[in-house]
Amino acid sequence: MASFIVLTEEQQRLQREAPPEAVLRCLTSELGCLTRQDGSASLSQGDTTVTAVAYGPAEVRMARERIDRATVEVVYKPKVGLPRPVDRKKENIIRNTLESAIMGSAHPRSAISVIIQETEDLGSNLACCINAACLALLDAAVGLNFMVAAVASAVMEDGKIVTDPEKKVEEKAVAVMTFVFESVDHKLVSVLTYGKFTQEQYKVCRDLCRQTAQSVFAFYRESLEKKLLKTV
Amino acid sequence: MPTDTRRIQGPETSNSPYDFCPTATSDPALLEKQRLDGRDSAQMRPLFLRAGVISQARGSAYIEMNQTKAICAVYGPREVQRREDFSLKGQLTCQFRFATFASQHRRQHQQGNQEKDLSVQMLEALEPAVCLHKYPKSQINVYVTVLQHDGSVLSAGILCASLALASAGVEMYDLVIASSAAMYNDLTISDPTVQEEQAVLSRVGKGSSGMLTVAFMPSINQVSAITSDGGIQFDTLNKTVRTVIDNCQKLYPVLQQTLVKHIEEKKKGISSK
Amino acid sequence: MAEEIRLAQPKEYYRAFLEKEVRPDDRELGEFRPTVLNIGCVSTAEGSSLVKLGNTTVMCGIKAEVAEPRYGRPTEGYIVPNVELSPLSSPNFRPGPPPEQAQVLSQNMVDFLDTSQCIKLDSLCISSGKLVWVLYIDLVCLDYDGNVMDACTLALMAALKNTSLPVVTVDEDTGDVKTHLSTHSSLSVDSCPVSTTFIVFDNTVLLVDPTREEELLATGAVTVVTEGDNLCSVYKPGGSPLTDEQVEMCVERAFVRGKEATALITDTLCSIDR
Amino acid sequence: MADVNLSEAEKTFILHSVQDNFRDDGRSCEDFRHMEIETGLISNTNGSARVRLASTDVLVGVKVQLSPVDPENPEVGRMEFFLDCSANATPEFEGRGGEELASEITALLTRAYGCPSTMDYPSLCVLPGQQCWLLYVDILLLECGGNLFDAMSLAVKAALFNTKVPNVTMTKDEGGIELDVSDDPYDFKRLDVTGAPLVVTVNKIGHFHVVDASEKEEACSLARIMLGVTQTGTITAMKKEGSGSLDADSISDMMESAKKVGVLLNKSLLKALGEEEEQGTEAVGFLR
Amino acid sequence: MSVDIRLASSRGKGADLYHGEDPGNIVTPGDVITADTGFMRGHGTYMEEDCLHASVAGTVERVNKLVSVRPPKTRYNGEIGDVVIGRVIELALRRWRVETHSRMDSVLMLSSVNLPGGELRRRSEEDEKMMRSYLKEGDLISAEVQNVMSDGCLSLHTRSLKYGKLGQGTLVQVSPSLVLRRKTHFHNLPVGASIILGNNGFIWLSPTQDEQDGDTGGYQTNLQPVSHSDREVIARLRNCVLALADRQMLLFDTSILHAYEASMKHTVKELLKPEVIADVVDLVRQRMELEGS
Repeated sequence: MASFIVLTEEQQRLQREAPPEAVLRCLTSELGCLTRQDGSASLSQGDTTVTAVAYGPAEVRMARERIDRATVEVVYKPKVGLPRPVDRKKENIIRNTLESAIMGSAHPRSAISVIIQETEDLGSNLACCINAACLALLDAAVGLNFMVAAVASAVMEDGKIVTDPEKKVEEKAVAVMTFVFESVDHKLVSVLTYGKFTQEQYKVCRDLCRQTAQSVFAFYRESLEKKLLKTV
Repeated sequence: MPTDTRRIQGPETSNSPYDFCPTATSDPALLEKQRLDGRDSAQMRPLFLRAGVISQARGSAYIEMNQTKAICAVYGPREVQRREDFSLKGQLTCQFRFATFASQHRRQHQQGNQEKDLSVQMLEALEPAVCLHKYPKSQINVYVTVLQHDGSVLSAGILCASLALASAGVEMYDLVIASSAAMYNDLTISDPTVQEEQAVLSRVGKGSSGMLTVAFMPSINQVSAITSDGGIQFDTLNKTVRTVIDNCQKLYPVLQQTLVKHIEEKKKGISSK
Repeated sequence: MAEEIRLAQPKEYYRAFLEKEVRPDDRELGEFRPTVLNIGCVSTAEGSSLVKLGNTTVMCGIKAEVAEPRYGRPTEGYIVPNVELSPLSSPNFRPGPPPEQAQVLSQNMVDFLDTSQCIKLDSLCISSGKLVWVLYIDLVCLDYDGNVMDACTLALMAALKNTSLPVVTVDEDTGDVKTHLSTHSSLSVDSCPVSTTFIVFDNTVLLVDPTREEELLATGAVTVVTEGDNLCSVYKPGGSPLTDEQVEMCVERAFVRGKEATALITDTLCSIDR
Repeated sequence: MADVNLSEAEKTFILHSVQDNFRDDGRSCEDFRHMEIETGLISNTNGSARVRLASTDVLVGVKVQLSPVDPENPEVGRMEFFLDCSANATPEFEGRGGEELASEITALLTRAYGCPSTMDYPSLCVLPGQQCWLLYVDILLLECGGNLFDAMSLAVKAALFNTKVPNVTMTKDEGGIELDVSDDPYDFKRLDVTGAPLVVTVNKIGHFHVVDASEKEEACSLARIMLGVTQTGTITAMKKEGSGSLDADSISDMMESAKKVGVLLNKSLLKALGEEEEQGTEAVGFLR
Repeated sequence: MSVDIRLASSRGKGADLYHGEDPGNIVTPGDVITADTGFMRGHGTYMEEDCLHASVAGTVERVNKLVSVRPPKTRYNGEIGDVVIGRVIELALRRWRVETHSRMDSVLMLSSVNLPGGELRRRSEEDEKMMRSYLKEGDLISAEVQNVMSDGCLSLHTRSLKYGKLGQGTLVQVSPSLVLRRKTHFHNLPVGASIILGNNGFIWLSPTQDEQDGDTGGYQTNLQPVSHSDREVIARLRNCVLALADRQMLLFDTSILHAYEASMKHTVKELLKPEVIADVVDLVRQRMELEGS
């Protein structure tokens, strides 16, 4: 178990009032939380919690086999009920994001599957899912081109920008944007926005999220170190 | 019915606004005086046909009979998907669909019983024309979607599919021509609209009334499908079969010309490249 | 010979063209295919349109029904958009439940309508707490030659602007519903969002309005939705990582396309009215 | 239909036998095999019948239920067909094997009974615009030995003949109208089935056609037409089936045959049912 | 044109009662047949605690020391030397798969058939490719059981001129236990038709052939129309066989001929009716008892 950047509520309040700042809610993770899987990770961002498991590279179904690279399969399971189109879209984004991160050509004719179970959505759910999936892949030691870090940000009515918003903030925001960056050149891998905004706001959010992504990468590192220390 | 989790869902129940206004009950007796669109009883609607409308399909066609509009695509011959479908003779499949917005009342996304029935009837009409023994182990898929339903959809679907099959270069004994007629007592009206169909099939109707559709292969003088609905006097039905076959004969050149035009265009396209 | 290379080594074939900043179909990298718009083509629907983007064809039909409003939202109507990738449109689609791609597209339509707020749900109210309109928007893809997303959004907007609803009244006392077919009212469409889709080729080159062939070779895609001078969405589901400059270039191109498409819809509607 | 694969010579033998108007069991082309019929053998239905035509065995149960009217036809009752092609009939129906056939048969029966003159549908409407009787006609195929469509339509008509619809009393109170279904087993009305159609299948074999084909004959026929025929000779549904096509002239002959046989079939069925009603004999049931 | 609809209740109740010969010793599964250890265990029986039990319901049969139980209706249990009739259902590598109503599909090897052009010929690759032209799916053959393999699959052969592909005629299928084992199963009946009583319950009725048809090896079938009189005989025989089978009468040439003679006062199609069947079968039974066979 690793837990970092613990902020008191008071500190959080102060941060929210301050000019836009690259902050995250408290991040907690547990790598290898499940033992039978090749890789697993449970990640909390504030109260948003997601569990991700990764399998692979493993046998692939004939119909989905690709001769030049690995087949990346992602299943996103919502907290209740069957997956609906809105969940399919999420699943699609996560899969495409992971596909570009995974070194697919290293494992032709095999499957790498990631199953993501939403346990609690209290804001920035998509970002949390992608981060958890990346951790699970790291835990499974699947070859990656780069790591990915997702950060959400919200544009409030008064123009203020909040990173890693909670559900309540998201609901009040005029626009919510989720960015995914890679760890090598910090280029943009994915982006999903919701709501109307200006070009300028887009740029501010993007830069802020990119900055915040650095702490996510740092967190990945620490989580792994913790795990390695434990196993050694 | 379980909710469809693969589509965007609306409210659990909703009603058509047309349920809340007096519907003009279509009395078939009115047909005896004058048809709603002013046609003669034996007059068919103008036929607009075009082949090769879908770039991805092996063959395709679009048909318009005034307000009845349908589009058809043909894929294959291609490998059969399921192994148990394997057969030495080729296999023809037909799927007949209405667009959800094709009628005054909205249709569901899932294929309904009427659509299934029409799919089967279309298959019956086309199968005798296609030289399936030339396509062993393979499958030819015909998909028809009615974009707007204003009567005689089965004939429209068959005409469109027949043209699409021909434009796909599928070997056939003959083109299949289909035509419909509505009957009321001694009156036979060719190529009915949806209102006329409803009038002769309505449950309030008394006397002999109904619908007939015949699919016909003019060159070899064979009927490939025949289907009727409603309660019809035997002699009327017998007589109408003749009339409809004659109507099919009239439509034959239209299909032939469309096909010739399509092939000419294709040839031009190739030579210009 | 060229055709054989195109089939056998499509990537190399494309590279040869793109080096000269032109595409095999004679388009420039940032050029859309000819867009044809036909509005009001299905008279059984309350609103309809047909869009052709090169070969890609999408038909949109809107059927309006009435229903009780959602609990706690007495004045809000429903909008239910669905995209159908018909087996007609491509050899890759088979009859049956919608594939993932169609589901994602449907959800994209929901998000498109939601964020742009082009139809206020309140404007679909017939009688508060009793009856509201439900707009079932069905987008049927009839020919799949790439970039169905942009064809769908364009068809959707055109059909919405074409939609006219019969007047429905609710008797305050008896609660009886009555439809008046003689009078119609059109839908109030507040804005006109437009989407523009790009694909990434070889991790570097950006192509607007991809064909199916280009989509198959793509290493990523970006969709930008603009509405006037605002952005409604920047959507990049994974794929090759892009620099900020590349994404900004897409946004700039999208603003231009936004103006063109809006003008196309307005012109087409005018020509119908005349 | 169970797929019988015949050799070329067997087919030729059957083809010539039809041409000779002397079929392989001695019947002529327009002869039906003898059949046995029994009604009212399932006590928990409102009407039931079993028909055994050679080795084709069909059981039909009719259940009536009050239900909302069809908004498109608010003043008439409704009828729904459901067919179970059980794997008992032939192993080919196992799993989903029989579904296609089932939907084909139900579609034809629905069409044949869709015509307003076949049944007194208005009398099945209890409260116009609101409640009507919905007749659920459940067909169970027990064994197939050819000519399923005809056998089923016979069983359906017999079951409808046997159907007893309970009487309903209406009481008006301020909240609306209350419907009370009588639970007295002797307080019922019968359905009028004089207009109900029977399906007659005419199989084209070579240049000739036969009615009531055996499975072997069905295997020799590439095309057949099915007609819903009432006692007066009105045609309530017609369809062609099979992968072959038909000569334009022969259709007329086939229709003529179907009509002739259909009228006779209707008469014989009603006669037999009338006799059974009069005799009031005890049930034979399923053991024979 | 005739239609005959009758009521189930009109069928006489007593008519169904069995009044033939004594069925013998009937046992049901689990019944002890004998506690005597001197017997041998045959089909349909099992040994437990030194007792011989029945494993199927049927009649007990004893041949010397061998005790077996014969069920009234069963799939065909093949034995070497049996004459069977089968239908080709599939072509496989150097063999045809044949349906004989046995537990498993039977096999006819390419090497077990006579090929056109002489008996002693090597099977060439050419023959393998021509297999469908000899026998194809749906074709009927008469054959002899050459071997019963360990899994119960029957291997057939047609290496005699009397076996081979069947031409025009009618196949009737009855329970295999109704076919009496005789020295010969091929009969040219004096009434003007041929009958093959397959041990597997498949019975083939055909017009009597005027000897062998040249050197086609029996793979060419005569598709000329059969005369009306022959057709009538075959149809009558078919209905007689079915009538006898319906009443669980053993089938062999004599019983069939008796039935044929007894049926002459009815038209062919009347033989489909239950009361006529009962009448004919009764006559046959009486005559058989009289003759003491």
